[in-house]
Amino acid sequence: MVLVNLILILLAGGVIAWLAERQHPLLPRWIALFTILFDLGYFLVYMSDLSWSQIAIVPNPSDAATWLFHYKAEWIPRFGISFELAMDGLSLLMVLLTLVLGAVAVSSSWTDIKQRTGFFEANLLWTLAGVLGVFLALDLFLFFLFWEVMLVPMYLMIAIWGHEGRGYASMKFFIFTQVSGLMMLLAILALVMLNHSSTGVYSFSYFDLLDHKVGGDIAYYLMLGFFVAFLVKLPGFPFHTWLPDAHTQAPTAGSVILAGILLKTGAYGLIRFVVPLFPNEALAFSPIAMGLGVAGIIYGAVLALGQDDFKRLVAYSSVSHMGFVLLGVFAWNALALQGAVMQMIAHGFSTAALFMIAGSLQERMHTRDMSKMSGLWQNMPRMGAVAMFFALASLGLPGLGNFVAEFLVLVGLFAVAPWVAAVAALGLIVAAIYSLMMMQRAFQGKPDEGRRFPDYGFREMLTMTVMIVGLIWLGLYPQPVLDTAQPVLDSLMQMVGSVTEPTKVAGLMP
Amino acid sequence: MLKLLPLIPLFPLVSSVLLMVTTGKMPKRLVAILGAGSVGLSALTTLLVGLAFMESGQPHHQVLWTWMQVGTFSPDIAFYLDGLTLVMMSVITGVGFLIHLFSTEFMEEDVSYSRYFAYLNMFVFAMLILVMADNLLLLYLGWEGVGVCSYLLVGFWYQNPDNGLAARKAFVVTRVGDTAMALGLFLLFTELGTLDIQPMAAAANSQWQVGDTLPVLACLLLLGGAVGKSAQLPLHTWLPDAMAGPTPVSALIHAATMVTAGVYLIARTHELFLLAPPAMLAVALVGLITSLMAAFTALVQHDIKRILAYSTISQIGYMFLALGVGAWTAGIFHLMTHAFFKALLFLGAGAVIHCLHHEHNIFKMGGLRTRLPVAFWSFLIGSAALAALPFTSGFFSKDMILLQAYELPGAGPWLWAGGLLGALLTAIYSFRLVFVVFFGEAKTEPDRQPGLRMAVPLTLLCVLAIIGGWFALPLADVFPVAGEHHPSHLIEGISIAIPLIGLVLAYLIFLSGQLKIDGLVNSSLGRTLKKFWFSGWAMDLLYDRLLVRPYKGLAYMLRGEWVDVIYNSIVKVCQMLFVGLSHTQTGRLRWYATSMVFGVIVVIALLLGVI
Amino acid sequence: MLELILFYMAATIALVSTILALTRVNATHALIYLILSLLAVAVIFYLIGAPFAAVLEVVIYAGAIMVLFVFVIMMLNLGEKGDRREKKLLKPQVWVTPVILALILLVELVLVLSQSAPAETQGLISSKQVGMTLYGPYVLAVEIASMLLMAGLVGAYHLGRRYLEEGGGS
Amino acid sequence: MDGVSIPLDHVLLLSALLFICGLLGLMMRRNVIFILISLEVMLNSSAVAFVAAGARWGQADGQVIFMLILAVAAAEVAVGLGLVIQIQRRFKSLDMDDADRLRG
Repeated sequence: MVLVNLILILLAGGVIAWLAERQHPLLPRWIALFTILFDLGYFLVYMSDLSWSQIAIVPNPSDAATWLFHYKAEWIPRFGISFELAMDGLSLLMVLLTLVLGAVAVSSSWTDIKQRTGFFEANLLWTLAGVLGVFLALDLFLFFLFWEVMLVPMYLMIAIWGHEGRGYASMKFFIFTQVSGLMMLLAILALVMLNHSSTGVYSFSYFDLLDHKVGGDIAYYLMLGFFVAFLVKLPGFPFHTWLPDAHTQAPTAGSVILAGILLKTGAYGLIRFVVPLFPNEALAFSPIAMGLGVAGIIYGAVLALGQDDFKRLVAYSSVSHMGFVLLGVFAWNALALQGAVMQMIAHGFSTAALFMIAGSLQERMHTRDMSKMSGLWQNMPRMGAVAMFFALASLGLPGLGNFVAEFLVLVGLFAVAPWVAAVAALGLIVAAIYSLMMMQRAFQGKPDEGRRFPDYGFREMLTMTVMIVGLIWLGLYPQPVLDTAQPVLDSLMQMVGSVTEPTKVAGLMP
Repeated sequence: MLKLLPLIPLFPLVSSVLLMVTTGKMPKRLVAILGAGSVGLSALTTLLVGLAFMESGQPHHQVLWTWMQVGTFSPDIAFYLDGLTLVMMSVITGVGFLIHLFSTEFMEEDVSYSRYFAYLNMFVFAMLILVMADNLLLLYLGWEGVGVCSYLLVGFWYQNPDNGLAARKAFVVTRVGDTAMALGLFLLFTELGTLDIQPMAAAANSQWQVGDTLPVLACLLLLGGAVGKSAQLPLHTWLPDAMAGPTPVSALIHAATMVTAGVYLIARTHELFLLAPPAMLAVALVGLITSLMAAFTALVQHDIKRILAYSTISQIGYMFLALGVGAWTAGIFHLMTHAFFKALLFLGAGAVIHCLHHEHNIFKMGGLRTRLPVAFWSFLIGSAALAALPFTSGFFSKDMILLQAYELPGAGPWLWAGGLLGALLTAIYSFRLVFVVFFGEAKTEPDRQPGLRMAVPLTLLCVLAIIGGWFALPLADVFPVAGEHHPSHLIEGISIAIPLIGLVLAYLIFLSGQLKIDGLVNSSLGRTLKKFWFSGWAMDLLYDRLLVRPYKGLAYMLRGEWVDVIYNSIVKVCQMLFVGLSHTQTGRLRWYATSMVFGVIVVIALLLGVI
Repeated sequence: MLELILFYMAATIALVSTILALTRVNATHALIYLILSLLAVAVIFYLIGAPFAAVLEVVIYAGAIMVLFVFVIMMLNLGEKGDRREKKLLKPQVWVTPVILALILLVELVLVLSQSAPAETQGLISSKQVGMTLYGPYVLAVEIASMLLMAGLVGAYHLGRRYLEEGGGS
Repeated sequence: MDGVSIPLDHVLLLSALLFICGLLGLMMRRNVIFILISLEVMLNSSAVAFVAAGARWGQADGQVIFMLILAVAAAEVAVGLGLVIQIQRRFKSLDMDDADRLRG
């Protein structure tokens, strides 16, 4: 019931925030913040009952009792659809990330939303609820439902409170996600039908579907259906083009949630569904997936350098970073998988912070165009220092979370496909180029003496401090995170262990 | 006492964080005390730890915590102390402290005083981590950390975009090397299963034979990292530009410590390199070629700091040469003496620049011998050591390198000869600097004299630059013992004579003017060569044309996102279909009726076909 | 035999008068031909054994519905001008496509018809039978038809009322 | 009166011919009154087919459907003529091509 409450609290908070706008336009943001923090507190209280030994149990994917939390209620029994939520180490990390970044997102749009504040916060909370649902749902029908639930409020956030080109951006975002979501729905339905024809019962349950794996050519196409949906969300090359537009036009909180959390649902889906449900097919597909990952890393980095728009630059850097996740998942290696999980979390922090900086600049200067900025450090040293920190995090400075992630991915990948790893490592160089270029263009150079902007205040510094401390912690002592994810990944490795004999990966070896 | 080891990097870290958090609100006096004092404390602690280490004689290993552990991959945050580490730590904290002290006066008038010390302390911290690291991953942390601090300090005066460019160049070029090194780390971990340096060396010795391909590959990748950080060919182009930073920074980072990290890395992993003779040869050749190229370039530069920068590249080339021929101790020895005299030279240059309205061009200086005596004596002693005049510290270390290079079977004499040419050039350009700047007629008047906080470090470094050659380094347990060498007196004599010849040549050309080289210089070949050398052998141009511009062009070309063309064309097709189909909606009843009839005909025809 | 002759005559009249009705310029003339066609169809109904249908055809179709047409045409008061205009619209090029299509359709229909086994109409179906069927299995259809008529009534009233309120035709 | 002698095919053929006449009228005429007349012809022709089919099987269903067709025709004419009046008022013409507001 904990898991259901986690989602319900956010949904209810959204409704209350919406209604509260009538009392006072500034009330909703307090309600939103309170709701998220309450949700976080509620979750932590329940989590504190868990011991490390409990977390360390390798969850058996087909035995719900080995999961940390599990909740199941009948929904549409005729078609085997149930309201089934469960949590293991991976989803635990994702839920924590969602709630923390949710609070950060509320803080990041503290002042810049002036119209229809109640509805805005409501959409924000509903998106978070949808994301939580995605991270927790283990019924494929329910998963798809939440997949859509998180999409619509996000669309509204971009379409209503976005910047100048919001119509195009929000529509593009919606269509990309929707079309890919439909492919996933088709794949889900086909999977259930195949399962029905072999076992005689309809079931959308993850556990049932895991037990009866589909084989043959059809499985490959089903895998592709899932893969495309998650790749679009990730976003992976060449389905990333919605991201720069959506990010650029979204309000700050929207960007934070989009970059920090929503993208992770794609990565989560890959780990949770694509690989366990279709291990053989995913393995056969992994050279292509790795190719897409590397292409994303390099392509995103090259395009990031070419941008004038601060937010677009950060958006392309996201494309580049998420390429590492794709590599990590498809490297079929425990180290690389851990790296992918780390990257999901670290990237959530670093990119969210960069988007917040972009938002602050937009709020102060009313432009995101870096050719109109120069020497902002002079006026806003605190913001400059914070930006420098996150730029360094984004280029993978050792000691910060992103480095741990990228290093683990690459070191794991190197054992499998050294040449792919070598090309992907070029991403480290090009990341340095665009990150530093961003700092140069916005914060360094000749300051414009005529204009003065307020530096970061207490609220902003507090939010940023949370993220900075988080990244340093991830960079220097990532062990708790690794330990939490380890059992899940172990079980994943066991699951695919039967198919990853060295001979099959031989094509990738030198 | 050895347990105090973690305190050494902790002092500068704490100081740096404090300075960052207070964001310039601290009074300058306190900043100076905190900034320089923390490094001073580190130096003292190093002394204590060093004494304790000398007593025990055993390498000391200290684990703080496990950094991350995934399967067998479990690097620790752990320190390793042996003779090599101790030498490096002493140089970093000792020279570092002197330079911090110098900076407190040099940077007095800067508005970002506390930011400067925050960065500088952070650098000391990162550098200490680099040398103290027990495993290559932690070393990599320090490695990148010093790179970032170097970036921040080169671009310290960020208002000038040129400084920003230099800083970015420094970071990106070294990052190229770093990435090669990261690949080396991947390879080593994949093959040997650990990144802890000592077990790794043991594993390498048991798994690999001399002459195997893998160690060569791994060593070449590590060498890639080393040439990046240590500004060797082909990644040396960032160092001259990095002189855009404050002069004490150049002294600390770009002369004494960070740029020698590559030397340290190779020395630290020497057991791997011993398994890979081709890689060793590559190290030696890179060192020699770099050293000669940089020396030629230094001959024709105008900017006082650029001359010193090229000289640094050249001297590190010597260290690489030493490592390449297996003269590990000599290489580290030269690293240390170089740290002393090059820091001295840079600080001397800093003093000159400081007192001369930030003038960098040596041909606008002159006659400063009497006007800035402290700077003059620093420069004189520093140049003497740099040129390896007998009985200075540089003489001992360079002599050792050249002799051991000569001993190398096969290519030895050639390497030695190249080294001698380099030594000659070194003597010429270093005394060219001294003669042009401090002798002759005055062109610019100094507006002040260096104060006490500048003079004291200079004096101390002068002393070190002279007596540094008599230090005995505790490296015997670290490196394999070099064979006894018995150089002939002729070889030794030539080694001593060459710098003196260079000194005399420089005197004749630049001071007395008795040796006329105008004709040579002004000939078309001379001019071309001068231009070529002045541009640093046109390497910048080459990279600009070959890499920078194509990459920028690519980014600019792609910025419009060509992938979107695919999706836009889908949209276009839909729109075309829409427009086309909307034409069928004529609003005419007859047209609709006719189309319906047509449809009925088709349907019936189909049915008939089926029936 | 007589029935057969009568049938072919009636069929010919129905066809010819329909064609004439559809090619007239004057609406009133067309209506007269249409009524003639309907009457001929009524004869056919009678001949194939559906006297009740024949009666309804005469009374409701030819009687009520056609009268409605006539009223409206009179109300619109089209006159000579309308005829001239109508004539212009019947140009040959308007004919070509529809005629071709219609011919193809006809061929198809004939093909379809030719595929069914030959059969003949049989026996008389009394009005009682019709009534029993109508209010037996088809009672629901009757209800629906009544609703349809109601809707038609309301619709016609609505459309016509606005016309009357606004002061009649041109 | 024994209707045995009339072949069903011929009645159906008549129905088809009438239907096609109606269709031609629909396709060729622009005058809305003639369009309505064409519709009547088509409805009538289908009624013929129904009645004939009913007669073929000796069932009353054909005539029942005929009556339903009558009802439809009546309703259609009522509304259709109402529309004719509106069209005349609005466009001052009975030409359907003038009422092409539905054009895409």
